[in-house]
Order: sequence, then C-alpha cells, then structure tokens
Amino acid sequence: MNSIHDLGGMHGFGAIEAERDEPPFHEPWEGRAGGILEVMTFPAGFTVDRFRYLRETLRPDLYLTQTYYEQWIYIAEQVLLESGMISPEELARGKARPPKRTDAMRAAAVWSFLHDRTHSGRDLDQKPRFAIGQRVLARSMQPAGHTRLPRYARGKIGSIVSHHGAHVLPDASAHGRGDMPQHLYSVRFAARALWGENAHPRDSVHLDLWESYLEPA
Amino acid sequence: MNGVHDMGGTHGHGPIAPEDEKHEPLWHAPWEARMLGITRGMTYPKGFNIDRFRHIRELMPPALYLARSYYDHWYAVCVAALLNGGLATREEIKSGHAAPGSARRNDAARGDQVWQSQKTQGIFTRELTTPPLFAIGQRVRARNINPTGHTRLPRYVRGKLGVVRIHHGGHVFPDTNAHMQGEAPQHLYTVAFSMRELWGADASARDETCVDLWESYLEPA
Amino acid sequence: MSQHSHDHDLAHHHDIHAELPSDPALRVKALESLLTEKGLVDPAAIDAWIEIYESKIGPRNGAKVVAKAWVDPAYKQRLLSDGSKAIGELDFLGRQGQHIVAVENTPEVHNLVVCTLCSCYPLSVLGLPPAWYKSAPYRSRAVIDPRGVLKEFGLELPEHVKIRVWDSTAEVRYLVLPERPAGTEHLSEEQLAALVTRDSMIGVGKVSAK
Amino acid sequence: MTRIAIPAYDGAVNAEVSVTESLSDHPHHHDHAHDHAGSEVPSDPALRTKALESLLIDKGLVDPAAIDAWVDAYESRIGPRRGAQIVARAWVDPQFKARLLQDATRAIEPFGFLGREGQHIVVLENTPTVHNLVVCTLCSCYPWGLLGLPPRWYKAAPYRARSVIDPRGVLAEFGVVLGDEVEVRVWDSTAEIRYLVLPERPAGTDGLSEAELAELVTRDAMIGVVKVEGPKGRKP
Repeated sequence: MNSIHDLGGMHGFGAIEAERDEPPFHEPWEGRAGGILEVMTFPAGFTVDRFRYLRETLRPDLYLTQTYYEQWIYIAEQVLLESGMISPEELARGKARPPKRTDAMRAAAVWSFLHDRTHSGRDLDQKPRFAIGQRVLARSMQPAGHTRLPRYARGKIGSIVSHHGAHVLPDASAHGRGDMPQHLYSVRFAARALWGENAHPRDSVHLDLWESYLEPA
Repeated sequence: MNGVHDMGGTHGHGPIAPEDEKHEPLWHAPWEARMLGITRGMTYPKGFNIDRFRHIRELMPPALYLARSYYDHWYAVCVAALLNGGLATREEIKSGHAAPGSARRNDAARGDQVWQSQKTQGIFTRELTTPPLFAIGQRVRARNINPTGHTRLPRYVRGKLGVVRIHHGGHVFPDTNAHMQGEAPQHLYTVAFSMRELWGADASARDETCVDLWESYLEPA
Repeated sequence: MSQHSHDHDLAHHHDIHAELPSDPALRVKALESLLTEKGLVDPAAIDAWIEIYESKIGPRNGAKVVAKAWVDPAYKQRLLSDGSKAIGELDFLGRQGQHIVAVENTPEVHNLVVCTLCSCYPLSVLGLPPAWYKSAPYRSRAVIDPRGVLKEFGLELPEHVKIRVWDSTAEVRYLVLPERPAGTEHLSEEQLAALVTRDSMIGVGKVSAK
Repeated sequence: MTRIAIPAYDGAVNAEVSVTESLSDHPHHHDHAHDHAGSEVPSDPALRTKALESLLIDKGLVDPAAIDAWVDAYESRIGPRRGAQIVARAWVDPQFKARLLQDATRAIEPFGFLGREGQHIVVLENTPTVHNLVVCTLCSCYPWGLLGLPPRWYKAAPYRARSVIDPRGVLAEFGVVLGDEVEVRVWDSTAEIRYLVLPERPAGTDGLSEAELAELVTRDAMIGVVKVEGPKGRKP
C-alpha cells in the first residue's frame, strides 16, 4: 500500500537525531513490548510480512508520532483482535475470560528460538527470468495490500546486481496467501534515474526486488 | 518538496465519509470562522503571497499536517508568517497579548474595505511575449524533479507521459514566487495523463487525470 | 539536493506548537486578541469575511451558472469556451478574476475535481469547500481510485463512461457542468438552479429531478 | 472502536477489521466534531504495554520469563560487538575477507552467532572510491543478529526518508563529507537480505591485534553512516 510508511525520498522530516551511547531500550516498557512481540503465541500462519503489514495500517499521523515499540504494541493488539485470540472487550477492559492456554513459549526456549528462526529462502524449480547485469524496469503497480516495492522505484529502470535465489513473496504472505516464492534480485538504480538530473552522477540505490516486481527494459 | 501534503495516490487515510451536503454546516466550530477571517484580513509580512502561504503550510511538521484539520493548518501558517516576518514574538503568540510597550500598527484592512478587496485580489495570469513551447495535442513528459522547495508538480505525475489539452497563457510560477524570488511567469498547460500511465496496467483503460503544469515542468516526448 | 533549502528559516516555527494549547478555539482566540492589540487585524474585517462566505458567496452562484447553461445553448457554448468570461456575465457579487474552466459531464464523460496538493476550489462559484474535499482521504484517492470514490458518494458509473479527474495544481479553477436530469423540460431556470447541488458541480454527484 | 477497511488476515481483501485507535485517546482525524490538537499525548505506552502483558499472561499467550529472556538476549548478548569481530577478522585475514565478500552467510558461520536472519547476510566493502550506506525505507529491517537492536534514528522518518534521496546530506550530518569522486551506494533493505558494511581499516592500526581492532569498530560504521577512526592518542 502507498501509505505513510513508504518514506523513501520524502522531505519535511527535519534532521536525523542520533543519540550517543543509545541504550537498547529507553524505558523498561520498551523491552517488555519488544519481548511480547517476539515470544508471544501467534495465530497459526502468522508471518513477519503480516507483522509489517499491520504496522503499515497504523493511522498515518500516529505512524509518524508513535515510537517504534509503541507501534509494536499496536501490532500485537491487531494480531490478537483479528485472529479472535482476544476479544475487543477483553482488550478494552484488560481482563481475560477463560479458557487459559498452556502452550506459551518458555524462557528456556527463547535462545534456541532466536537461533532456529525460520527464514525466507525457498527452493524453486523455475529458472530465474533475469540475469546479472540485465536492465529491468520496476513495474508501476499500486497494490492496496502489502508490497516491498517502494513508490520511489516504480517505473524506474535499473540493472540486476545479484540474484539471491527464491524467497517468500511478502505480497502474498502478508495476506494469508501462502509463501508463493519467487526469485529475488538486488537491483541497482542510478540516483539520476530515481531523482532526476540534479542527483549526483556517481550515486546509486540498491533494492531487493522480487521477480514479479520487474519486467525487462 | 516531497512532503506529506503531496497526497495523490497515497493509501491509508480511510474512508472519505462526506457529510450530507444539505446538512453540512459551513463551520464545524465557531473558531473556524474566526480563523478564516483572520487569515483573510490580517496584515502579512511584506512580499507575502498565496504560494508562500501554501509552502508554509507544507512545511508544517508532517504528523501535525496529518492530524490537524484544515483551518488549524491556516492557524499554523499565520503563526509562522507572523513569527518569520517579525510581526509577533513567540511569547506574544503564547500569551495572546502584545508585549507591553510594543509597536501598534494602524494599517490593517478595515471591515468596510473587505468587500472591495475580495473582488479584486488574486489575479495570476500574466502577459508573456515568448510563444508557448507546446501545442495542444502534443505529447509531453512531466520531468522527474524533486525540488526541496515549493512546487506544484505532484510526485505521481513525474516521469509520466501525457497530452497537452489546454493552454492557459502565462501564469505566475509558484516555485519561485513561494520563495519570494519573483513571479517569473510561464506558460501554463492542462496535461491529460491516462490512468494506466499513472498507475500501471491494473488501472482503468478509459479514465484519465488532467493536471495543470507549468512549461518548465515539461519536456517534449 | 540538500534537505535544508533556503527556507529552513521557516522551520523554526515548528517547535512552538508543542507549547501552545491543543484546543484550537483557545489558540485562535489568543491569536485574534494579539493581532487586534497589535493593529494587525481589524475584528470588523474578520466579521466581514465571515459574512461574505455565510451569505454572499456559495454554491447558489454555481447553480445559477449551471441552470443558465441548461436553458441557453449559446450561453453554454460561451461557458465551455471561456468559463471566466461567461461567469462574469452573471455579475455575481463574489470574487472576480478567478480563472475558471467549466467541464461538461455527458453520458460518455464524467468529470471530477480535486486538489491533491492543498485544497484549491472554485470559491467564487461554490463558496467554501466542504470538509471532506480538504481531507486526506479525498485528496489521496480521487486521482488513483476515482470510481471507488464516486461509489462512496453513491454514484456507480457504467464501465463505458470515461472519467476525467482534474487535479487543480495551478490557479485555474474547475467547475463541473452536470448533466441536466430528464423530466425537467417544464422547469424554469430558477427552478432548475434549485436542483443543482454543490456536489454535482465538484463531480461527486449527479443532479436529480427530485 | 474505529473501524477501517484493511485487507484481512484470511486473504479476504477489504474486510472490516476492528482497530484499537480508541485505546489511544486520539480523536480520529476524519471526525470533524473532535478537536485536532497536535499536542495531545497518546495514552502512556508503559501502561498500555503493562495491560497487554497482563492480559496475555492471563490468557496463557505469553510467559513473562520468556520476555525476560528475550530482553536479556538483546541487552547483554546480541549487539554490535558481533559485527565488529567480523570486521576485525576481515581486516587481518585477507582470505576470510574474500570469503566474506563472496558469501557472507557461510563465511560467518564459524563465529556461531545465532542468527536472526543470519542466513542472508551480504557484506558491502567500503573503499576509498566506494561508500556503502544501509537503510530500510519501508520499515526498519536491520541485521539484528550481528548488530543487535537498531538505533532509534535508524527507525525514524528523517533517516528513512532522506538516505535514498540525499545520502551525501545524511552522511554530512554524521560528519562524513565525501568527495565527488567517491561513489555512494545506498542499499534499501526491502527483502530478508541483511546488509553489513565492511568499513575501511583506518590508517595507523598496523600494530593492533584483531581484538584491539574490533574495539575500534562502531555500530554506525557498519551501517555506513560514519568511518572507523584510528585509535585515540596514536599518531597515524
């Protein structure tokens, strides 16, 4: 979706405020929020792409004002509500109704969970459509759901820098349509192709793009 | 600038939820009327113009721009104009009162002048001696430019091919006027872009969007 | 392409908003008092502006233009070829000099007006824009999903109709000339004008005979 | 509860899904009857988090000790020291460096860094003529397994918006001014590939051990927003 999360190339946000010796968490609740989103019980079929998509559905002004971990809490609430694991009444009142489940991840399992996390690479019989060095056009597409093709690259011509094998397609995985793996490529776009003749002639931006985002140029 | 004000084609803002035309009040709160009157009637810094007004609105912090309502944007612009023009101080804005001993002007537009002024203000056409570069029916491409200052070339048409539909003659150029660098008038055209060109193969084959674009936004295609 | 353009001096007003009351009614009241005290605004001028938009300039002006075009083919011709001049003939009390282009709806073409970048609107013929016209949902979607937008206004157009969206990026203002509804042959110009809605002149509605 | 239409989890697009905006005291900005103040404070996230945690515990959906373990992992076990060890090794061991640039995922396997997203690491080498910079414009993707949690600025709008359109301006804000002859390569992490910048080894570090070199390597240098500086108090 072309929502406010698609920030690449936007103006008006001011200076980057880098903090010296930034702690992992600025408040204890940030750690709790982070932990909840990692180790809580998710509905069957939940994916990292669904997680990202839900973040994108946050109201645009709140997306810009809420901190990162506040957004995670929003995501947790959405997951629980949309899956029916928690009812709106339970969430609003903060009181659980039985039954209570007994299968939450235990502390002893956390370290190996971090280690054995499933990843997005998949085997695919189909041959890659594009070769390294080939010129490609990022398609002009405007899906209402989740996608990882930023607006600023759409309709622009780049060249394939590398092929990463096949990966789960976020556009499908975020909406319960399975993995639908596709070949994934790093594509280099000259800054001038993206931003016009005032951009620096030596600069470039690289994006990881799925095969269906691209067509031969 | 590529700010949040450049909303064409963005998602996530929810339903339009219009009020019924017959029942929608002119003002949703009394302060909205006062804010309109202030905006129209107040004294601005010298050289201030409508393009500058729009640009200052664009410079609002993005989250505020999205969260606040229309006349509240006007409030933000007026406050910024007063502060930047040295017509009021932060303390005065906060207190709502002039600092003791500060100057008082006597040249604000009077109530009895309003009717006449609203009839005459705001003419943006300018005579040009240079002939137009583009003809009606000609294919043109909107340039891919990303200025950090004010522009009226929306992001969603940049780099896209269109057809000139109307030639409007010379018009004040907002990109310079907003920065008080002069009116620098240019030929203005209405350019039609097909929805497929703007949004890709899934868009309607019949529909189009017409956008008013100044000559320097365009190149022959 | 530095982020900090020559206008970065404007940005210093940003941080003041956090120090001001959140209630706009309070802020606007304080601003009005301050401007009055400093002689930067005449409260009577504020009243006069409000009066103009409350009782002098509004969509009735546009409705008169539309009704006249419906009953007078020669006027309609002039309206479509030079909107500003044709509207000038009606001698409205309203603001002069707006550069107006009238676009005609037909059974084949439906026109829709928006301003994606701010909220430009044909004030002189329609008065103040409705809240939804200025809101993010309309501004963002009118250009990418006009059929979906029209559906939200209860207007479902057949596939064969061509939609033309007009994004008002300049000082040219667009007025939609809606189709005259069937069954209105016996009505007077004045009666016809009473049928014309503001929404139909923005292009989000059609005029109905009832 | 405000209701907005979003494509639903089950794949049915545009189903109505309840959202929890009402929990955060914000009047919805489409509701013109409300005041639209900018200084309104969202409901305290600490309270909101606590309420959520209690509820999840009551439902048996989370074990609080597991949250503790997760927090501990990122506070004390997983952080930029990991990436620094890889960089230092590459500086002292040309063969390792070659393998790292060829296939980073395999090259760093022996370090035993458990890898959140560890399977798809790409290492980008900075040289006097090429400077790499990593961003995620769409969300906040970051090599957690090698650098720990991303800093706040990396996740914030200014960096995400500007690094792709004005990388030199961004770098200048971090104190790095690059000459026109240098090529800037920005990497926008749109997929599950995670990028780690291999910074240039600073001059005057010939006598340093691998461990001493690792001490010099900063997180920001491995994101690509700064260069690694030589040891303080030493002359190059």
